[in-house]
Amino acid sequence: MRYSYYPGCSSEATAKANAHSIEGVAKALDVQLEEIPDWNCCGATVASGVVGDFTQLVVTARNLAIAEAKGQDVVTGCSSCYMTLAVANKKFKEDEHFRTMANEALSAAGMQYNGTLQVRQFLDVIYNDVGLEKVAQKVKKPLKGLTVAGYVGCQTVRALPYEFDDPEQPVFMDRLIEALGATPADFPLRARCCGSSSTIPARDIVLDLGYKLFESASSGGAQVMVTPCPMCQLNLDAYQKLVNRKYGTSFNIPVLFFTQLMAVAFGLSPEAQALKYNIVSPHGALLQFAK
Amino acid sequence: MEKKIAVYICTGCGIGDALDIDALSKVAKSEFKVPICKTDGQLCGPEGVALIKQDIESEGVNTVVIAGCSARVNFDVFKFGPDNIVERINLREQVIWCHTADDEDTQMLAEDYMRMGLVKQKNMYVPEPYQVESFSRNILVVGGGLTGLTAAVESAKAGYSTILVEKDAELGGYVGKMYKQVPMKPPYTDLEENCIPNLVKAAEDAGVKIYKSATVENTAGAPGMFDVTIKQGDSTVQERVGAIVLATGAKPYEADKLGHLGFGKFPNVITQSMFEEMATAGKLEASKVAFIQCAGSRDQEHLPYCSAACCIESIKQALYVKEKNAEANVYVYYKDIRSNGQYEHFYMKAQQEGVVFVKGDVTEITEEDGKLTIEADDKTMGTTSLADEFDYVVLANGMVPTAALGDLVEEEPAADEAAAASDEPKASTPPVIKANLLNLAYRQGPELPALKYGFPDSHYICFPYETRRTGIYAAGVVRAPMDMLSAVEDGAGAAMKAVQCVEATEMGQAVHPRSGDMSFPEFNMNRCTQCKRCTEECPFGAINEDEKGNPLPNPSRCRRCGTCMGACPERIISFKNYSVPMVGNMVKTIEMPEEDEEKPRILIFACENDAIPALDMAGINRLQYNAWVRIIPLRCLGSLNLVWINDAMGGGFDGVLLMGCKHGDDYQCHFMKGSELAEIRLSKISETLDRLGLESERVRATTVNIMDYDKIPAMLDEFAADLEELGPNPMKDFA
Amino acid sequence: MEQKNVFSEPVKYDLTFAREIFRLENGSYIKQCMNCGMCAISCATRDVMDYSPRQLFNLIKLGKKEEVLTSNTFWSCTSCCTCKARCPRGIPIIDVMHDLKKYAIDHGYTNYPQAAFYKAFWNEMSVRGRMFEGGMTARYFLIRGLDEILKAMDMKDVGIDMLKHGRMPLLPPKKIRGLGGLKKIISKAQELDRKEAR
Amino acid sequence: MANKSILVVGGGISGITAALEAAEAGCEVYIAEKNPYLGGRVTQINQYFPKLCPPNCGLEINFQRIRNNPRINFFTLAEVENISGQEGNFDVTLKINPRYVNDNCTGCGKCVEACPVEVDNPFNYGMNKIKAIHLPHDFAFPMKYVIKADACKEAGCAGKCAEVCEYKAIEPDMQSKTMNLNVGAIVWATGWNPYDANKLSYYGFGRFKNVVTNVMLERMAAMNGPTGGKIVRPSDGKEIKSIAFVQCAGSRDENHLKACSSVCCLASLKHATYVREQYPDAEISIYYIDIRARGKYEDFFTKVQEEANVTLIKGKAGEIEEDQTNGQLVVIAEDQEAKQVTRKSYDLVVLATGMAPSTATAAIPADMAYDEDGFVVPGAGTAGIVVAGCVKNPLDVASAVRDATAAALKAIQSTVRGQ
Repeated sequence: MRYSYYPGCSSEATAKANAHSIEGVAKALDVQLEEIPDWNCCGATVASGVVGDFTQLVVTARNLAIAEAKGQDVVTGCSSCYMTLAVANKKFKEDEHFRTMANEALSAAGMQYNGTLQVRQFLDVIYNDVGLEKVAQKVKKPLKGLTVAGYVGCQTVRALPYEFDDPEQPVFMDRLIEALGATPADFPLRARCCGSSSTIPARDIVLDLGYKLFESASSGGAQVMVTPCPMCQLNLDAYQKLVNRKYGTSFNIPVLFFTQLMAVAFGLSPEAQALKYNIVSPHGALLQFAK
Repeated sequence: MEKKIAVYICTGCGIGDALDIDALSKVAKSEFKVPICKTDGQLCGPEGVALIKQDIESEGVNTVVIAGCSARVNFDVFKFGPDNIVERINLREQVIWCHTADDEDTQMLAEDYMRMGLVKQKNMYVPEPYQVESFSRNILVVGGGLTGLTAAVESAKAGYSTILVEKDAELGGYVGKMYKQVPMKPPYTDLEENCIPNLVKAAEDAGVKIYKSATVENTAGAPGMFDVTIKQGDSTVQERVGAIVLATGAKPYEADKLGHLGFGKFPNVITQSMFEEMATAGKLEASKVAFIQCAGSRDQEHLPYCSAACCIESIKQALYVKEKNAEANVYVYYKDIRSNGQYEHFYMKAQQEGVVFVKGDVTEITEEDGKLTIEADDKTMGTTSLADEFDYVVLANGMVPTAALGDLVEEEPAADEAAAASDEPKASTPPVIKANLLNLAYRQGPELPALKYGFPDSHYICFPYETRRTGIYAAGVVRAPMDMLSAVEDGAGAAMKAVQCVEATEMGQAVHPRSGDMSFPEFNMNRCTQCKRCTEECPFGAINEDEKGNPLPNPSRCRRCGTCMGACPERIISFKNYSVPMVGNMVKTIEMPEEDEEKPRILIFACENDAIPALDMAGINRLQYNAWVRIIPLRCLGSLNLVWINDAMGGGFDGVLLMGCKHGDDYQCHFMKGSELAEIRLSKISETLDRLGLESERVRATTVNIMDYDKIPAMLDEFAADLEELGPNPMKDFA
Repeated sequence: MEQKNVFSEPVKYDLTFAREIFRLENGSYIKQCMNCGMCAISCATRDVMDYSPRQLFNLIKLGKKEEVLTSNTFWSCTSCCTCKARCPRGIPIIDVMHDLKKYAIDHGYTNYPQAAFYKAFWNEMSVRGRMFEGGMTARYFLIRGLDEILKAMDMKDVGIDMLKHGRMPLLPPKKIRGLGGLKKIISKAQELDRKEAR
Repeated sequence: MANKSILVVGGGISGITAALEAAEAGCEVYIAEKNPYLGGRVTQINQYFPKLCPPNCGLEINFQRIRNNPRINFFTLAEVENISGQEGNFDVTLKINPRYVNDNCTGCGKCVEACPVEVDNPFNYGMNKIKAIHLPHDFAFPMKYVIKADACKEAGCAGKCAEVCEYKAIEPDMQSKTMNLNVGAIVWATGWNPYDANKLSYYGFGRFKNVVTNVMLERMAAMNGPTGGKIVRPSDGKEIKSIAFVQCAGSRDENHLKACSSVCCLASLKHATYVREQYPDAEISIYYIDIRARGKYEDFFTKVQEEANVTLIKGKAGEIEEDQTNGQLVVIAEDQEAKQVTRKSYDLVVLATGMAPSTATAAIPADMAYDEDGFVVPGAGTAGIVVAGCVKNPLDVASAVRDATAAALKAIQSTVRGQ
């Protein structure tokens, strides 16, 4: 299984744990990820607010244009990158007028994209291409007794609603948690927004939404929360302290990338587990598994 | 032909265990001297049926009495051809399943039912179908608009000669004058070219005989033999037709009454049809137009109903404006957008084209320099909104059926004798409006009776083409407010009913709801007293009168409910297989225990459409009730003749209960007024009963619908308890 | 939650502004709103929005330009896609919100801190082809002024945590090799975009 | 050679009507119905709007018409497998699925007492249990029992019912069979399915016990339904003090059913009358976008507003939350006239799910055209196959009957043209 890999900007900074754990898990599952050469920032959901959708999508599509030479599905571990890449891709496939215009813009740098690729999330690859059976086979330390809130977040399932799973109450993350031997927490807000893009300019939004998520997860008995999204992870991990301060709560829920949890269950190296990057310490909760 | 009777008693399903079959057989063999009486363990099984068939073939049996399950089941198993009478005695659902097994009273009940069944078959004969003379298969369609043209084309395509009468010089009606029409097919987003020219051509191609600038001056006769006088200019033509479709359409609601919306005050406040005219004439020049929905409709002071078509018609007209001038500003003020079904796509299309929809009540319209301003409450913003500089304000002014345009037929002044009895309660009769559409030569008025708001619609959800004038079917917007898509279907549907009426009439059969029934009422005119009750009470206007007040029956208009039979005080009306003596003898054959036996008897007349199935259901659910009751099914309670009650009370019955359908505004009687008429008749004898020293509470009417089966045991047992309190019928010992 | 009361006086319908908005990339979708209100409930930030998306669309149709552009609705949008996934009329609401953000920035309505954040993000991204969060944050505070930094002092803890856990590199990533090409693409795209809008 | 016979596929109200109208005009008609009984979805309706009368009443009349008409033959448990030929001369292959009960069945019901296997009752949308051998419902026509054989197999029952049946009516080994018909025209009237409420995950159907659908409420209100006609909370059987109706649950929705389903507004207004009759003081709310009581149905809307004291809230219900401690549901909506987002608590929430045409999931085995929601495009595709009722448009009962009557005439035309 070979894919073109789009790491996204956060992989080099706030979400190193994501990059490392994806790398480790991919290797363990015989998934080859080839980084797209000289990839550029996708613009997330922000750039279009400044330069408009079209420019943003073209900027994003530069990455697809580069990847098209290999003809492999493009995989990303970031939900925001996924959204921009997948939406751009869909436009190229379905909207002829857009394709013509966008290629005109790309041609300014001698590029073009014909819409031949698929854009995928790493989670999708694990769930649908690798399969949970193989995942379960790789588990060396079943996470027995660990209750995990599978926080899918917003864009993962709603970038292209219904194409992957139910956009409101997705189930794949819980199935994956089960495959690792852990117990999924009852967590109705599993696909609600954490407010990430407001972190800097409107922090209260983030704290309020974060509070609701922690409240829901902890009343579902969660000891750990996992997510596929670098923004969610950052928000919920780094700002948990501020949530506690604002609401007078004492949440202490480690927030991991789901690939980190996989790395733990697979018994991979500490580099792949990448737990040192976690601000809310996961060591207590994972003591018996992370050796 | 002489009857050769055979009785077959089924002992299956527990009947054999619950009843003394020998004793039951004895009733047939000894009391009634029935030559053949056999029992079988499963009469509906192949062997049981073979047994009956063999007797028919080798023994010449032509009257088969089957005592077993309800006639509602195994109907197909016990079919032995049209020449043989089959009578079913319900020992299962109405005896053993709802009464104690192996019990004296249950046994008496079963034996009585055996007697009643045998008496019934004795009093019935195979009906001979009524044949119309100079029968016509032609279909007449009155009204040459969208619905009428459709009805004409569709019936012609089915192979029937069709005649179309249109009052205007051109075919097409309201739709014919439209610039374009709403979409009639997926994706339901695009304006379509007016379909009328193609439809007119189709009518011509199909050989429809068309009278233009013509009206129907008189319609006499009955299905299969309607004689229609068509007036065209100064000349008149006679056509004989088999059935009629009324498709005279609707008129826009009078805009003069919409002064509060500026009509009449400001010249640029116009109606939907005026706007249509403008578009057709190519004179649509506007950069800002508002449409006001429910102008008159959904308004208790104007038209309380919704006119159904206006929302999508306004959407269409809004698109006219946009088609002509994409930059034009178009607003639609609405209460609810009713783009039902796939017309949701049409609504969205208009929005995509930039038409702005405002949910709000228009509070004021003013004018300055020929430009109009609208003030409204914007409900989705919770604010008062103003919009000005309108070139036109178009009122979606709804529709009024042509059947509603005219004066009400006044009740004719009561004749001298009848005047004396005028304080007697009378069934309400549906209004007939002199709308000058069909000019029926019917005793009960010249047009189809109106339901509500003048629409001659059906009252039945399951039977939208139910009509109170057999063979005449209303279709399109004269029948009910509807959009074009519905009107087209409605035209075809009404044509189907007309075609069917012709076919059924030719076979001498009734149409819905007693479809296929060949019996019809016969009048023994020697004893008629010209009381006119039959002509007044017939729900279908089937009976005309001569000058002396003698009834003139029209059997092909008849729906065979028997209301006339029930109404007749002289008992001169009977059907071959349903008559006053038949039921009367059934009542009389019931064994009446002596008073000291303390076995009351309660007679029940039950409507066979709802009450009888409900009684069966009570049995199927094994609900138990007293075994004093003796149930006689009636075609409709309207056929209840008071003499039966006289017979019952005189014969010692402790009480009589009528079980009929719900009446009132939402009546459920399949013959309109049957249960209501029965109750009125009952009220007339209560005084007599009291005078005889018989408490009138002994005779009661109740309404039962088919789902009331859970309530039936209590209903019957409470009545029995009430009667017990009253004590036995004092007439018992005289009987 | 009580929504913002719109107007006490009669409001005059004027479609001039609406037509301008309809011409934005996703603006024409606004036209097909049927006022169901699903968006108002779906929104993650509905508690802070002054107008629900539906109300905002109505304001646009009413011609209330000032009210629209000074509202916090589109700036509060976190692009969580819930409204877009649910809208029964298929309106890509978050994309409309992006259009409105752009329109507001283009027309100088930049009082909300989000506007500064958006600009900072784009500027940081377009100078090296990749995002450097440190640089973006610096740009943000440069635009917003010192006040904001003071208000954000309790962020200090967060910053220290992130530094401690190796999640806040102080040096930016390298520029991408194809930065020149990317810039050309951007300017060409913007040129085409402007042409298309006309 | 002309073939005057007509096959009607679907024995619901549309199919029965088309069949009867054609048969009463003299045609030979066959009805093929996939259920073990005729009547279709209307058999599951408690009352019709606007008259509030029981559908079984009209069905009884129609069954009476079928009983009395020698020109109608019907097959239950029948599906059309193949259609070949053309207008005037179609060869149709029907597959008759096994009932496991033969014509000897007298309907006595002894088998039910003996049957040890319980299954979810499909007639009541699984809200109660019935035996594996059962009468599909009280009014089942024909009144013959049927066996859910896979449940017997699963339970390992070898046929206790067969042992007690005195009439040898039970055939556990009954096989499906095929039969061929030659007909002049086909009326396709396979009706609709309620839209799958599980797809509306924001309303919690399937997760919250007290969120039900309109078709389920219809059964709850029916005297012969799972609760004996009492509208109560499924979670605890308690009486209700408040109820919310959520309109357009799936309809008028580009993500679900794009069209309006036409009947749901009136159905919910009708349901309000059910609730009001049982609970004079209950709070009844209807969350709506537009109330679509077209034509004379407006009277019903007016009447319900006046008599049933219903609160109409302009604003589609956005989300439903459940209080896990007591099963109470919170409906969150934008009350547009009040200009606020409201969170109101209810005992029971009814989703007014709409009509998905049956042809969206089971296409006609012939060349036909469909619109984007799966409704059949009338007048396109194979000539001689006429569509009727809700496979064509979302229709209320009266309109479906009208449509079916029209379809009968078109089918007759096909037999005439085929001559």
